Amino acid sequence: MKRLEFSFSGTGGQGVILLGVIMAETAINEGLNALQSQCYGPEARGGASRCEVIISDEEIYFPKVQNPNYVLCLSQAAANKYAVNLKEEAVLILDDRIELNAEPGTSNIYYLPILDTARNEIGKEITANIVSLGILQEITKLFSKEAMITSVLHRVPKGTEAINTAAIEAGVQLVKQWHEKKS
Amino acid sequence: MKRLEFSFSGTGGQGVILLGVIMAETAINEGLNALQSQCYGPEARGGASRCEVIISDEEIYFPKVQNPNYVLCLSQAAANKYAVNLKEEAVLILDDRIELNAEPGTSNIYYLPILDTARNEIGKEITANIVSLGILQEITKLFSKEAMITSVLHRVPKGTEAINTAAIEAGVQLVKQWHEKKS
Amino acid sequence: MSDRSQLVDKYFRVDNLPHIWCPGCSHGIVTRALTKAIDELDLDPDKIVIVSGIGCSSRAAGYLNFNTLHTTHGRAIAYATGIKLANPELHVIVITGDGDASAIGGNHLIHACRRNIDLTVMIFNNNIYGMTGGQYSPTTPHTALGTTAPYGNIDRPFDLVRLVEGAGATYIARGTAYHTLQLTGYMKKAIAHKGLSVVEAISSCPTYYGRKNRIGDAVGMMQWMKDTFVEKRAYDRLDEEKRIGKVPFGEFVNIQAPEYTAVLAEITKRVEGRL
Amino acid sequence: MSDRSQLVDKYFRVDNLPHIWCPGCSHGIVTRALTKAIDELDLDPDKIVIVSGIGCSSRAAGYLNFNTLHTTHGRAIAYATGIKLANPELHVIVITGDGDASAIGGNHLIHACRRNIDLTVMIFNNNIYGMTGGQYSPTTPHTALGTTAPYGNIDRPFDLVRLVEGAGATYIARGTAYHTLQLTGYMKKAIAHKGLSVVEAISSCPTYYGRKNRIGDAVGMMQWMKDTFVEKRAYDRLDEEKRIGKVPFGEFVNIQAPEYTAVLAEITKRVEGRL
Amino acid sequence: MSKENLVLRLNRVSCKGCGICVAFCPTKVLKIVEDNKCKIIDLEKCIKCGQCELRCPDYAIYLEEGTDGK
Amino acid sequence: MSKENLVLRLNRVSCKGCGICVAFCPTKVLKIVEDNKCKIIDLEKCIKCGQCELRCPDYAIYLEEGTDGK
Amino acid sequence: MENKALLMQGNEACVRGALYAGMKFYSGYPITPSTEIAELSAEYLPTVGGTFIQMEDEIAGIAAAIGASIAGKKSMTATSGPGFTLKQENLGYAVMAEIPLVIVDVQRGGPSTGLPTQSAQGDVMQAKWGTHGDSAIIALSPNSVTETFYLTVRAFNLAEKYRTPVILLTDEVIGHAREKIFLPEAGEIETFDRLGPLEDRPYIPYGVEEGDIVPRFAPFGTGHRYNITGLFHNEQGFPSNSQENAQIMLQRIHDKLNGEDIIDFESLYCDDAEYVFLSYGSTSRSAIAAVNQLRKEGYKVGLFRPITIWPSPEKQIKELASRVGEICVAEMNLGQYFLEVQRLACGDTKVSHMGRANGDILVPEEFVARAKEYFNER
Amino acid sequence: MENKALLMQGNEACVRGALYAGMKFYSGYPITPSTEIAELSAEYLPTVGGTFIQMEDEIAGIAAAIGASIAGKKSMTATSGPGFTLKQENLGYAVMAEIPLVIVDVQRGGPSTGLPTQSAQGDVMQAKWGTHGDSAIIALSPNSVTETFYLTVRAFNLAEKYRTPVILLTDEVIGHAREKIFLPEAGEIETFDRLGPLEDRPYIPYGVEEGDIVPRFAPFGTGHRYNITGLFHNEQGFPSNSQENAQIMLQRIHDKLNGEDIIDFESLYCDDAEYVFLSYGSTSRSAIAAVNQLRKEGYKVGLFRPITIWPSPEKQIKELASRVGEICVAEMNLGQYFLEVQRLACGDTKVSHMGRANGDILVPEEFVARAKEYFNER
Ligand SMILES: Cc1ncc(C[n+]2csc(CCOP(=O)(O)OP(=O)(O)O)c2C)c(N)n1
Ligand SMILES: Cc1ncc(C[n+]2csc(CCOP(=O)(O)OP(=O)(O)O)c2C)c(N)n1
Ligand code: SF4
Ligand code: SF4
Ligand code: SF4
Ligand code: SF4
Ligand code: SF4
Ligand code: SF4
Ligand SMILES: [Mg+2]
Ligand SMILES: [Mg+2]
Repeated sequence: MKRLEFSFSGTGGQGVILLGVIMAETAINEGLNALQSQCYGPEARGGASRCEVIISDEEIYFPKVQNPNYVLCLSQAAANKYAVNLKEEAVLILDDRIELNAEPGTSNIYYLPILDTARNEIGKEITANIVSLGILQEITKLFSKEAMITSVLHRVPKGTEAINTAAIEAGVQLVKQWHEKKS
Repeated sequence: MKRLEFSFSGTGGQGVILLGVIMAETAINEGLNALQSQCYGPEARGGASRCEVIISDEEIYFPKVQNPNYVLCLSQAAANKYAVNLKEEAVLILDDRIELNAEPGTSNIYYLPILDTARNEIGKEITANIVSLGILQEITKLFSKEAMITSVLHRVPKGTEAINTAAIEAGVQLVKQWHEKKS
Repeated sequence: MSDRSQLVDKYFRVDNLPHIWCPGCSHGIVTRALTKAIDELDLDPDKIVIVSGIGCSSRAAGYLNFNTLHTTHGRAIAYATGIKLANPELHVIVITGDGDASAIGGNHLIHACRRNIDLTVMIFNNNIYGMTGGQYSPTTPHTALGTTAPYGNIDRPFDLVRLVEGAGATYIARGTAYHTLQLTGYMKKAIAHKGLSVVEAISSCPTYYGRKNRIGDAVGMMQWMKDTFVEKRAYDRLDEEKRIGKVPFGEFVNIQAPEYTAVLAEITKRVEGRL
Repeated sequence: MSDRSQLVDKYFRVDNLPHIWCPGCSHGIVTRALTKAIDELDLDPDKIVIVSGIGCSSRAAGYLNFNTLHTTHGRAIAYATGIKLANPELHVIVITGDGDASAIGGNHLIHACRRNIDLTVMIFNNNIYGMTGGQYSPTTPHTALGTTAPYGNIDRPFDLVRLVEGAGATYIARGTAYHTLQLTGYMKKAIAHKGLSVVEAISSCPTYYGRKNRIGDAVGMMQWMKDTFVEKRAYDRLDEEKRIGKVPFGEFVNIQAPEYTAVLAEITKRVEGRL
Repeated sequence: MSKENLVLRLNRVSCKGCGICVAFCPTKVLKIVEDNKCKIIDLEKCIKCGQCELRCPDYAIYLEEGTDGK
Repeated sequence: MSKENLVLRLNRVSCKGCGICVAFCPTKVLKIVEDNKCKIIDLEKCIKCGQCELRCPDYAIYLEEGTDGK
Repeated sequence: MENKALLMQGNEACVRGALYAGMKFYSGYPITPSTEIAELSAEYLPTVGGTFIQMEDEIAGIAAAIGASIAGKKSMTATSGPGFTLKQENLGYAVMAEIPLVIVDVQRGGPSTGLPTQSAQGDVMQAKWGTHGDSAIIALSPNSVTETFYLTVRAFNLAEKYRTPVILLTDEVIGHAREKIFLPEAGEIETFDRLGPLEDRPYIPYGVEEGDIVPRFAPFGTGHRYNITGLFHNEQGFPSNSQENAQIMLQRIHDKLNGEDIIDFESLYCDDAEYVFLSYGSTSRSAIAAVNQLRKEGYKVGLFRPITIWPSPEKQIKELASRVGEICVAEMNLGQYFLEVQRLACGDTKVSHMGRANGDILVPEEFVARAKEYFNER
Repeated sequence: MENKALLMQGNEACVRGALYAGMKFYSGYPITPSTEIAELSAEYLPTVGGTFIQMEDEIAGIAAAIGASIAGKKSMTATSGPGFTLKQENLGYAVMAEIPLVIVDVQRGGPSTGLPTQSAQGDVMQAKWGTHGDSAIIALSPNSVTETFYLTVRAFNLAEKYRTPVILLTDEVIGHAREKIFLPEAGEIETFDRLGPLEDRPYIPYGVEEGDIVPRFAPFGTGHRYNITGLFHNEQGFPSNSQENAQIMLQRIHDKLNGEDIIDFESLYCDDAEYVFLSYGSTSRSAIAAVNQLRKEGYKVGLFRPITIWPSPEKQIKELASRVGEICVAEMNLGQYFLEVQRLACGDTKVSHMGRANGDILVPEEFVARAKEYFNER
């Protein structure tokens, strides 16, 4: 498996960092290499926050994401900043409240009701990151749903297993529905 | 005039530094070059204190005294430390209370009642440094007594002119008496 | 028509807004209270200098439309001392956090108090290091949680009012972001005071303090201020028992003593031209 | 037969004597008083650590026959904090000067007080920087002369007792080199106290303070202590007027509060082996 | 300054939705709505006390002299 | 420890001649002499109060158990 | 600790390494991007009977750590640029008084408050020259999470073995990245404890036995009452103004860092390389990526990576300079280690620099372009 | 000041130079052997309407001085080793925020508390590298009382002209020696005042006009309300995380110190010398004595003395290296400027070192012996 780069962004409280950590951890559990990092900045207080993941079956040397293969944005501010200058093959996943203000560079775009699903279907907006994980699972098919769930349960508080599992499932479904709608 | 090196030492309160400063200042007033410095150290609190003067009509480069031509010690501790390893031609001037515990290296030694003169004749022990200045004047004949007095009066508090002038004179006399005794 | 209030338009660098503070961070409230105090005193903005250190609170400097100096962590008061001495006609106001003022900057704080130099020190006390993500500060209550106090804070906190009193400050008040009007009042008196004045402005960091310590979010923290802080005179009237869990706010010290730059000016007048 | 008293033989490194202090410097008196206090408490010298900073006073460490640490200027208390935390069974005594403790070291002083960590801080206060030759210190009286205060000191001095009280010290006393017996008594109580104790020992620097300020030589300065310092209870009984020019000495604070290393030990016990 | 001439203004761009104004408005004029920002929901009730302005960390809500085009 | 057994000792090598012991000896036992150091000049008067020992900055004067060979 | 692959942040690996090496004391003051080291020390230390304390500032942070080391505990403090600067005075004290200690500097953008959340390698020269006087220091620079773990262990070992402060000079990229790591079992890698006094002779705190160069250490409270000072001191630890003594003492402190086991480096394809990148820390990862790619394309490039930054691998760099066409020093600063390499290359080969100090990490493409330029112009 | 020969101490000459240059503010903390600078500033400043303040520590000392400079006063602070270390964080701030300031370091024996009353040249590298991040600095080193006066004036001039802190790096020997000096009349030598904002355009605190490299300075309180920060900032002085901006800003701060008038040096008999001593500060006086003697004896020796230590006189040293048989760097340390000279010589000539760090000044005899050895072995 050649190097894959991911960029996850949103606002401070949306848990995109945990999303990246779980993604990387899943990769490692699956015997791959992974590197997760994030952009810090005073703007993190309220502004856009971004997390990067690199996954590869080779050694990962260069530790930064330059040309992400998958870009997921959960907030408008994040999209304004990070959903630009993507490479043509990149897959862009956006919460459906977001309006793109600039050409993203790719046309592989998913508009999915991530926040709504988390809030209304799962009942907790903070599960948006886990919903996203389900989405990524279904889109990338890098790891099995089970592998993802195992990693998630390892990182989330006891007692939240059910809703987190549901969140993953919901994410998977969002992608399926999107594909259905498209096809 | 070639480079002449002086070493003046005593205990903290004896004013050997002022002695050096006045010596250097006289040299400068007389158109020569001079450099004065002192050894600092925690021992200065109570222990031996030393002041160095270099006088020359050429530029003074190396700023330290290595082989003093004239060595004056006002206290036993000072003599123990500084009246040793002198060069043969050096002139050593000691308060007469001092007993040499080691070979000084020179045999040109003056034992003079400097402190006694200051205390009893001038009436103030702290004038020992000015008495010493008179001694140096008479021994070295580098500068005139008047030049020395001018420099002294420039550095001492108003109102002490008379006793300081007397101190210089007393120093001159000590040397004269010593020579008389010797001859 | 701007979409800012007149006060904000007048004293803030509106181009730099929105500020970087988190939603509900009280630092914004306290900063506004300060501009209000300055406005009511009708001071010449060109003669106002704001000096801050490093911290979320210290970022206030960049938003205020005066002569503003954002220095190094803990050293604002020392910089301010130089400015005031160099030009005593300036109103020098220090904006600092609990960490900036009382942890790394504690020494400069007490020495400014000792000297009674005419600076106004506004401590935005949110009981935590906000900027670096929630480590306990010298004002974090004993047993409270912080990222470096995972088992509860071992330290006893400073009572900043007592500290600066012991060090010699001549005007001392404590206000809160909830009791905004009173806070503005103390700030006014502090700025007008000749000598070293300290206003401890109880602020809040919902992001790193409130949630972790189950006091709640922005609203919860304001509610906590409302519930916890009692005006000094009222507090003094409470019985011992009812005081538990309450903290007084108000004016604690307001005395006159020779001010540093004034004493210095006198001596300078005495010796000027002497050499 | 040695030519030192038993006390000196027992607690001093006699090979290093005579010490470097000037004739009549009170630091020697205060240092002896400390050994007397230790002797009366009958402590194991192997378990005593003396930590000092830099200054004439801080040179005391080198003369005392314990575990002695001569650190950097102002930082003795911070070093001492590490030692005490690493081995709470040690008696850690800090010897520091007025400059070392309250100028450059002021921050560590107040924070140790805040934490109430079990250290004993002995401040040899001679109201001047002796080691560097007589510059004014944070305890030099207003208008007194120093080499950096040629026109009289502009600064207001700290009242060290009030400062450390404001910072939270739980045992505070002031003694003088003249009132040696009482001083030893405070030192004993301070060392025995569990928590942060401060003894301000009024010392003297005849070389750089006494003469310059026309208080006199060694004897004059002892006389000044005798005349100026009044036992606290006696002082409290004086009328306002008679207090002028007098300074109280005695015990100012002696309270119990949770001690830092004890609190820490409890938490450690609670979580040890958890991970 | 008479309260008559005061108008309540809300700059929703600046609002970060902290909810402080909502919580401490004595007459429940305000609400945090779907977009996580404050909204004036019952202007009639506003007594122009200014509490919201005093405590808005983002200077998003304030009273201003003028007439409101509501 | 009874005062009977105490002897006053002076180590003149250590003495720096500060004069403190002299000034505060209640019975004028001591004096600074020519060499600028302390000397016991009137031992008879000594009441063995120990004031000198307490305040000698150089630990040069002290009381010790023993008999004095004076 | 189980021996399975973990995802771990660089700063956490540092704390885990410290605990592995026997750290029992941490004192510091928070600063981005090192703060996680404090936070995790606060969490872990009490669980192993150790002590964490947050001090009032960085100066107190290092002072307390030195104090704890004197009382016998393996100690660490961590910081970043501004805090590293504040620690320098007492770092010099630890050098002078020969106190084992580990200081971590997670570098961020400077000078001054600079770019607190971005990465840099701007404290490389400061690590060596930051304190006044002729100090002597060891500094190690990891380029991955795993290496952060191992170099932290090594830092403790060297500190204890040579009675000296050791700097772990990492950076924001490595400190904050999460990567795969396998932690070693207890006992799997060596840890070193300082040598105590010999029983059969009197303890001379700063004396060394024939053939030794490092004095033995008796922690305070163990019955050897001696003096420690930052003044020049004699073998007994007492202040001395003797110039002869000063000469011997300071020279020994410098000489002990000639220890053969101190130098560590990685050499990649250097054997037959014509063009060599010299790079360390996070930047070296871009270099490795580039070198691998260039080799695939047939270019004779290599990478020399000092792991022990100070003392610098003088011999190796000189040897390299004697036989390659160019050494390009790549670092996230305006030219620091570059100067050292220039000095060592001594005109034997061209030494060039590639770097910047604006928070922007060097990318492999830049390395590739640089090397190709060399080969094209040849 | 009357124009006659005076006997003056180096530290006093520094204060007199500062006053000549227009110093109006001094804040510091006493430390041997720099204390006389504070003491004399305390005495003189109020007599010229200036301000002296003794702060609570060295950190506050430099901070207050920067504050005063921001408020428009020419400011100075003085210290020695340990204090110099403590000042480094705020020294970096002054570099970053571009605040004119003179910092005097009267060097003493280090590391740590070291040998407080003895001389050394151990802070030479620290002067350049003591603060974190890629800082840029000017440091000047006088070798006599007279030169102390003139270089202090020059330090103020350069500080104001380039909006930067300037270090006067002197040492105990020069600081404490009293020598003959003739003070210049007022107006006899140039003094430079910082340039204020241009009247005809809006003030951009960190913007430079076409062709300029130093931004103009509006003191606080003069009606230009702007922001100063130690974070990377844009032209308006506001914090900026932009990497492009950071690049431009920091590069300009470094580039401005390429000013032609910054480098200063003395070259003695270097024209035809085969063997050259490179020495500065007090040590160079021994070198001059030795070189004069050696020349009398017919040896082709020379002395190169950097007066501007940092930035180093690169061009001149390189040129020298290209034509002499050996450069012997003589300094009171274990080899600091030596490294810089080695680097610059770039293998063109042998660079050797002569030095120690035990308080013992190098004597002319040592220089003579060293040179003769060279000529004998040739
Ligand atoms: C010398 C130095 N040490 C540490 C830091 C990191 N730091 C920045 S702000 C801060 C604490 C801020 O806390 P506080 O002053 O209470 O302000 P708040 O963010 O809570 O408003 C710290 C530790 C720094 N910038 N510089
Ligand atoms: C960092 C640092 N700053 C300054 C000094 C110089 N210095 C040494 S001791 C001292 C003051 C000592 O005064 P104090 O603590 O009152 O002790 P005293 O000598 O009066 O007993 C100073 C300023 C130093 N050694 N280190
Ligand atoms: S971290 Fe805390 S103090 Fe900082 S802006 Fe956010 S809420 Fe305010
Ligand atoms: S200088 Fe003062 S404090 Fe220092 S030893 Fe002398 S008398 Fe004592
Ligand atoms: S002015 Fe008063 S009543 Fe009106 S919205 Fe604000 S808080 Fe509510
Ligand atoms: S207080 Fe201000 S920021 Fe908070 S919800 Fe109300 S208007 Fe919005
Ligand atoms: S013991 Fe008392 S009486 Fe005797 S000499 Fe000493 S002070 Fe005087
Ligand atoms: S007190 Fe001690 S040092 Fe002073 S004179 Fe008496 S014996 Fe001598
Ligand atoms: Mg805070
Ligand atoms: Mg003192």
